[in-house]
Amino acid sequence: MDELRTIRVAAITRVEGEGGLSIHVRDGAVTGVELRIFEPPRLFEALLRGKALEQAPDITARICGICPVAYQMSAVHALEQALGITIPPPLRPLRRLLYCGEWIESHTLHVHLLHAPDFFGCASGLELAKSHPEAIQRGLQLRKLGNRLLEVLGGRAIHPVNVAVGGFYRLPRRTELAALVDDFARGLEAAEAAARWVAAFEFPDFEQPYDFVSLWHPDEYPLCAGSLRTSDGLLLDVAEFEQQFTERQVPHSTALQAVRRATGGTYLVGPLARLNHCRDQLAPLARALADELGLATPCCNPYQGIVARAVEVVHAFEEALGILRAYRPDSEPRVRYEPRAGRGCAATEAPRGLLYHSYEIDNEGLITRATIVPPTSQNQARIEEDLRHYLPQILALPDDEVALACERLVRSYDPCISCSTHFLKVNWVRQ
Amino acid sequence: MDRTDLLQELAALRFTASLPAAALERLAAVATVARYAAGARIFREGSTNDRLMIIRRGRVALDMCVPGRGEVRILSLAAGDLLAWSALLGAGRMTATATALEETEVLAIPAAEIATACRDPDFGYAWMQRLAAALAERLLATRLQLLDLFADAEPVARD
Amino acid sequence: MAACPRLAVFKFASCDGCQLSLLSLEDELLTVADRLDIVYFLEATSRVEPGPYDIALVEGSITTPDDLARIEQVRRDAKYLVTIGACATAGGIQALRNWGDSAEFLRAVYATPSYIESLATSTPISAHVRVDFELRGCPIDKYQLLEVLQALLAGRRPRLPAHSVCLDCKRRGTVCVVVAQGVPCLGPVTHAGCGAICPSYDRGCYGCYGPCAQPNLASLTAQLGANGATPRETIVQLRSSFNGYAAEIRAESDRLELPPPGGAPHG
Amino acid sequence: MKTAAAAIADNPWLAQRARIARVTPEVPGVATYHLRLVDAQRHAQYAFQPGQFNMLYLPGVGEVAISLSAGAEQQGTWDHTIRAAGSVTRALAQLPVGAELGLRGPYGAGWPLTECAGRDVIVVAGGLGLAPLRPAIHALLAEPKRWGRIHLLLGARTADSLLYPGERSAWERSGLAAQTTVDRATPDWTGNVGVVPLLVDRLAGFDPARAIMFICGPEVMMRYTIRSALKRGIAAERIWLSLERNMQCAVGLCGHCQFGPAFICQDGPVLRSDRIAPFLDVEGL
Amino acid sequence: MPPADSAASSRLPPQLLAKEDLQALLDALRRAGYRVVGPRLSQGAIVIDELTDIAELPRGWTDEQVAGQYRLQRRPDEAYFGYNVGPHSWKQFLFPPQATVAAAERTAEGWELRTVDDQQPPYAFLGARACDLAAIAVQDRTFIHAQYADPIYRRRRAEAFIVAVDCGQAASTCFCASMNTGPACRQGFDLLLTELAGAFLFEVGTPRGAALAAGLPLRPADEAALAEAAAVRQQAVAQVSKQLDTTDIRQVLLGSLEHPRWSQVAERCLSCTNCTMVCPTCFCSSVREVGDLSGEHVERQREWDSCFNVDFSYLSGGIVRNQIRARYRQWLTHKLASWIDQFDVSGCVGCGRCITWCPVGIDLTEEVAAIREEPA
Repeated sequence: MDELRTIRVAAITRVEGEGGLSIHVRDGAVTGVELRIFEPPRLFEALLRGKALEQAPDITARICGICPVAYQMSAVHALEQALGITIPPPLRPLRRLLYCGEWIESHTLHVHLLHAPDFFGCASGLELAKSHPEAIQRGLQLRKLGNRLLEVLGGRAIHPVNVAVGGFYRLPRRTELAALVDDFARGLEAAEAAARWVAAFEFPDFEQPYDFVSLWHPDEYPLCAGSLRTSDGLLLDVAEFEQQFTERQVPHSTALQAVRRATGGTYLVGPLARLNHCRDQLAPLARALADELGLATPCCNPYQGIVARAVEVVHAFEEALGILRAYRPDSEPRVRYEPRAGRGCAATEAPRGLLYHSYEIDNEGLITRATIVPPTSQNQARIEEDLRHYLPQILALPDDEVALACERLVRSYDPCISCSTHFLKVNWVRQ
Repeated sequence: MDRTDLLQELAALRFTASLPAAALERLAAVATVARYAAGARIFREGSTNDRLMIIRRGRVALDMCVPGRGEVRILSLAAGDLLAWSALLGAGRMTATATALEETEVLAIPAAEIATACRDPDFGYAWMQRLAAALAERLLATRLQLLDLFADAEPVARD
Repeated sequence: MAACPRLAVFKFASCDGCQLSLLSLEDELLTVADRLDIVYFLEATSRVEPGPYDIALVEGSITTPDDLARIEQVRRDAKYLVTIGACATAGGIQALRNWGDSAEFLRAVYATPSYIESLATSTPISAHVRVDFELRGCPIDKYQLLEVLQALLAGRRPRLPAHSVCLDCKRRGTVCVVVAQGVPCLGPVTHAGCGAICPSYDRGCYGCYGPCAQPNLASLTAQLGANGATPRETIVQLRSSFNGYAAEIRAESDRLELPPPGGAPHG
Repeated sequence: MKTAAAAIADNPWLAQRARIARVTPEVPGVATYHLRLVDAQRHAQYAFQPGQFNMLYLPGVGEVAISLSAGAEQQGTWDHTIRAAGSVTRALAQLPVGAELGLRGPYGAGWPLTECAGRDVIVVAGGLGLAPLRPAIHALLAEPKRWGRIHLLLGARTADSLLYPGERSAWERSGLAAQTTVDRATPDWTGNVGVVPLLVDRLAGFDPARAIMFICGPEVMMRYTIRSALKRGIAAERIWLSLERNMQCAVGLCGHCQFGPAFICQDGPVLRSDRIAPFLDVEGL
Repeated sequence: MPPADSAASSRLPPQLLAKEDLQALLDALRRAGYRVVGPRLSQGAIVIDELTDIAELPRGWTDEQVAGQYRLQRRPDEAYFGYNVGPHSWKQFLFPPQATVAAAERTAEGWELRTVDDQQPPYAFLGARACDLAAIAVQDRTFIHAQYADPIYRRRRAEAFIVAVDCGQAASTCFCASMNTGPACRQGFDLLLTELAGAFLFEVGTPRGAALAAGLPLRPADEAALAEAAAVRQQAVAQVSKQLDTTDIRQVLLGSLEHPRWSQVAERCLSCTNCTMVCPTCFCSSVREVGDLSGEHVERQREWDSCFNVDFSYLSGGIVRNQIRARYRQWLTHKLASWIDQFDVSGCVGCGRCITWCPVGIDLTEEVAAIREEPA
């Protein structure tokens, strides 16, 4: 007798918000997995047309409240390329510093409040705080430091105001950054402790032969710059992104899914991809910690993304401390430019992975075309594929346990859609 | 009441006090006193009435009939107030019902007499000025009532 | 209000930044969770309970047919409905579509627009249901959110000033960027609440908090024009922003007969 | 950090602890809060002029300026008659007897009782405006020989919002001539209908040349009461009114209660009409 | 009111302080326990902020001010004080923009109510101008009047040490002469500097000033120095071009409350509060109740507020001054007219800040002139 099961998760976007999941099972075999992202479309690429290029950092920040800096960074780098300008060298570390703030803020949120509860059977970080107050308090305080850095350098933590095409609106005063040093030194220690806590979690045994994609830079852990690196050994200029990767639309999602153009194959971006490709570029303490924690590379267990995130938090504190200590405001805050027609693209490493922006501007500096490929839409197809591989292991379980297990797997990617950050409603429909 | 007393009284009542002596004399000549017991109806809304009144003693309530709500009290009047001024207009149809709230005395003046007297420009001017002032006061009081002044009144309290 | 009031957080079209503000109350978060029973907050907890709710925080604007039904249910379930942020309060950045051809917008983004269910407009929550309190900002200020929650807990009206950003600039000692640097700034007509961040970073206010009480937009736009500002830099910015759909700004852009803010290049 | 006594003299921001000893419901939405200062000595030493106000403070909610409506000689407490209208007054209405609040005061200028000597005194009140006048009435009735006749003209929206009904009869027995009027009459109301200025228009039994008038009520009512009083021949210098503005500091430091040339908290709330009346007619001042 | 504390009779004869010894003055003040605040460059303007080194002064800079516009410019010389008043005033130190005035703590019985002591160390103001001194005197009347005093202001004011500087120039927005407050400093300072080409003319205004001066490397001023100082001061007098006719100004303004000019200025006025914020005498404030979530601990925080705010005139019946017209009129008539009723002095010292820092360049002297010209 045919047994038809449809597991439906009611609510995920191109960018961030609410998504759902549908699983179709026939005769004990998975016939379909749809990560359904129906976050209302907000049509940013269309809205950007006709806008002054200077507005792009502020507008694209609004794609995501959790990783606005990533959007601002990809936007300004792409637009600076289109304008043919280079920011003064002293500003590079400041942009990395801002990005460190966001990594800390975003990663610690996911690690402590959103993902860790899964390892303790808790509904939320707030509930976990009752049994593990020190760990959660430590996480909140780490996150607060990330937010403080964003506030000092960016004006505020969510949708910072200080990022400008060509640099910054105002450079921080030396005292403003120096005031953070002691707290960041303590934060670094706390971040190491947090990583040790996380590494001790029990991880389900599930590995996949991922095609990891991330930026790679010979001299630094990738944030704002680098070449595109894939697991099959390609090292490409970011300008080739659109030749190598393509977005396809599927009927069950308002988000577009990205695949390798040549093979149609899925790929994975994010902390695991970065760590696997760029372990050598980690700051010394972070790298030593990765060794100490026995984090194997390549690491192909998606559940261990949480450890990769925790190690990246340590890296972000370590790198931030170095920049905070060395900072001297001895540059103009930004490069002046005259608008000119051009096109430019850039990718930076959002907390959740590679974020690609490309723009065309006219000679008045108005945007005529914008393309934005966020990390979650790149991971979406890969997540569906993982679920297809994972489901056979658990199909014997009751429906609600299957749903929960799927949710946990989805959450481990830290997809930038609010529901999947902690909840996927799975609807089982027995046919 | 004899005419001298009436004259004195008219000179003391608020509505008529400011009229010139000659005008007061004309009024005194035609005014009569009417008395109403407490609760007595002086006139009814919609009825015609040919006498204008000035309250000399007591209190009078004005009510209007509102379908579905019955009689609603609009205003109360007291000594010195003008009453039934609609008598001067058109058919003298009353716009409210007047009831004596306590034992009440009015000076009643036939509207026709006033109309005749008003042909004398001196009397007419003095009379109309007085009447306009009284009606303006009445209108102002009505507006203040409309404002529902005391709805949220509080002495010094603010927060 | 109940001993431990039930708090729900809902999301419509938005970036999540405003509800994130609640989680960003690092020092107060656990206390908030003690004082309020968080029974629906998809971003933070797997606990999902149906209404009624004492307080519903609503983020995001209404952009899909499904949203229309959902917000009415939220209203029915909520004793106090508080909108958080510019999307929920004024339609958000996505309201720029309201001037454009939304079908064309969809075609610009999606290869197969027929897969997408979307309304032609992005509208604030108050255009659909009664709202008890509107918290401004893109994003909201977390301490203002705390004040709103505290006020509701205490049974009083939240105390949030409706004055211009200028006052906050001066309180923090920031020099006026308009006067000293000739930088266009929407501060004089923008609702306070952010703490006057932008001018302290040497840039003009770009209006995240929407219009202040009784904004004199006509005088400001005249002043921006007199200073030789081009529409690209200034006047259009008023509307092509997160609160462009706010009534006062719509009225002023209509008065100036500005071209539509979004849509085809070169408007 | 200073606590209690030493700081009071030199810090106007310091409130004293007070406790709600009793609550007397008055008319709908209005109650009199009988307050006792927690420090017994301070309670005994407290003194005020009729017409002055206190700042009542509910920590976490805020402060509100409320005129005293009776002194301790009445019931042993310092009384405030309050309508639950704003955040503070509504929160106050929720407090149980025995609850604590803060109190600063008394502040401002009160009714000029010394000016009443030998004069007919006409007290005109609208709505809750009777509350700040009540201590003045108490004072007047305590020494009837010092003054001429004492009239009270009281208006309210409805009969059941005429304040202090029982007490008014007692006042009348002590020689006060009271008249009341309402805006809206219920069927059982046989008294006057109409606004308070009409009562002033009709008032008999006083000598305009030597009468003095105290007015408290909504601003519009006061404006037209003054107009009627002037028409009746009472000189502007003998018409006093109690004004309300949004008082915050209560001691002339915060600027909130500016009104023309006056600070209502300090120069007022009781002001002489010749000084202030011209400004009452200016819209938006 | 404290009496003017520096009548000419108590002044010592003028002396000279070498330019390079300005640091000695700063050091002496700091040694005496003062937190020295004075002019510094920041955000495109000369603001007032903490000073630890004379090198932080905007030496060689000046400003150009017109209605609605302020621009820094280089001076041809290296003068330390060659500029006019900027966007800040000393008010921010004596009457801080934000302060906690009281606190409450819930106890078992009820509430512990207390005040909060101001912890600020004493200030020394370096570079106050004549109009600034006048403004401080005006605020003294507001905050330290007979019956009540603001504790924060009273303490800070009593402790503040004032080093004034005489103006050698004037901006187009200055009208101190009309208000009889400057440009020369006459009283209200502990020390007074007049910047000459090669030195500062150094004058002592109070015994406290004399005590501080005692440790400084001063030398007697010669006739040439005195003449040069007089010329410097005369140059400022000559440059004050703006005027405000104060004749019967109280009657003129309070008699023109329905003047059509109020509606005209309301079309331009943004009601943004900038004029009141930069005004060195505006003193309006509001108190906010700031509690923690538990409701156990509450602070009462006072913040600068403004009569231009809609909420400022809130009364339970509604907003009293619900139009920009009414709010502008309130500000101007209070400043120039009813201030006199309340404090026996004008609320305006002619510093011109409200003119420069109005984003749309509204000039109160023009408004007064227009009202005078056509009495309503």
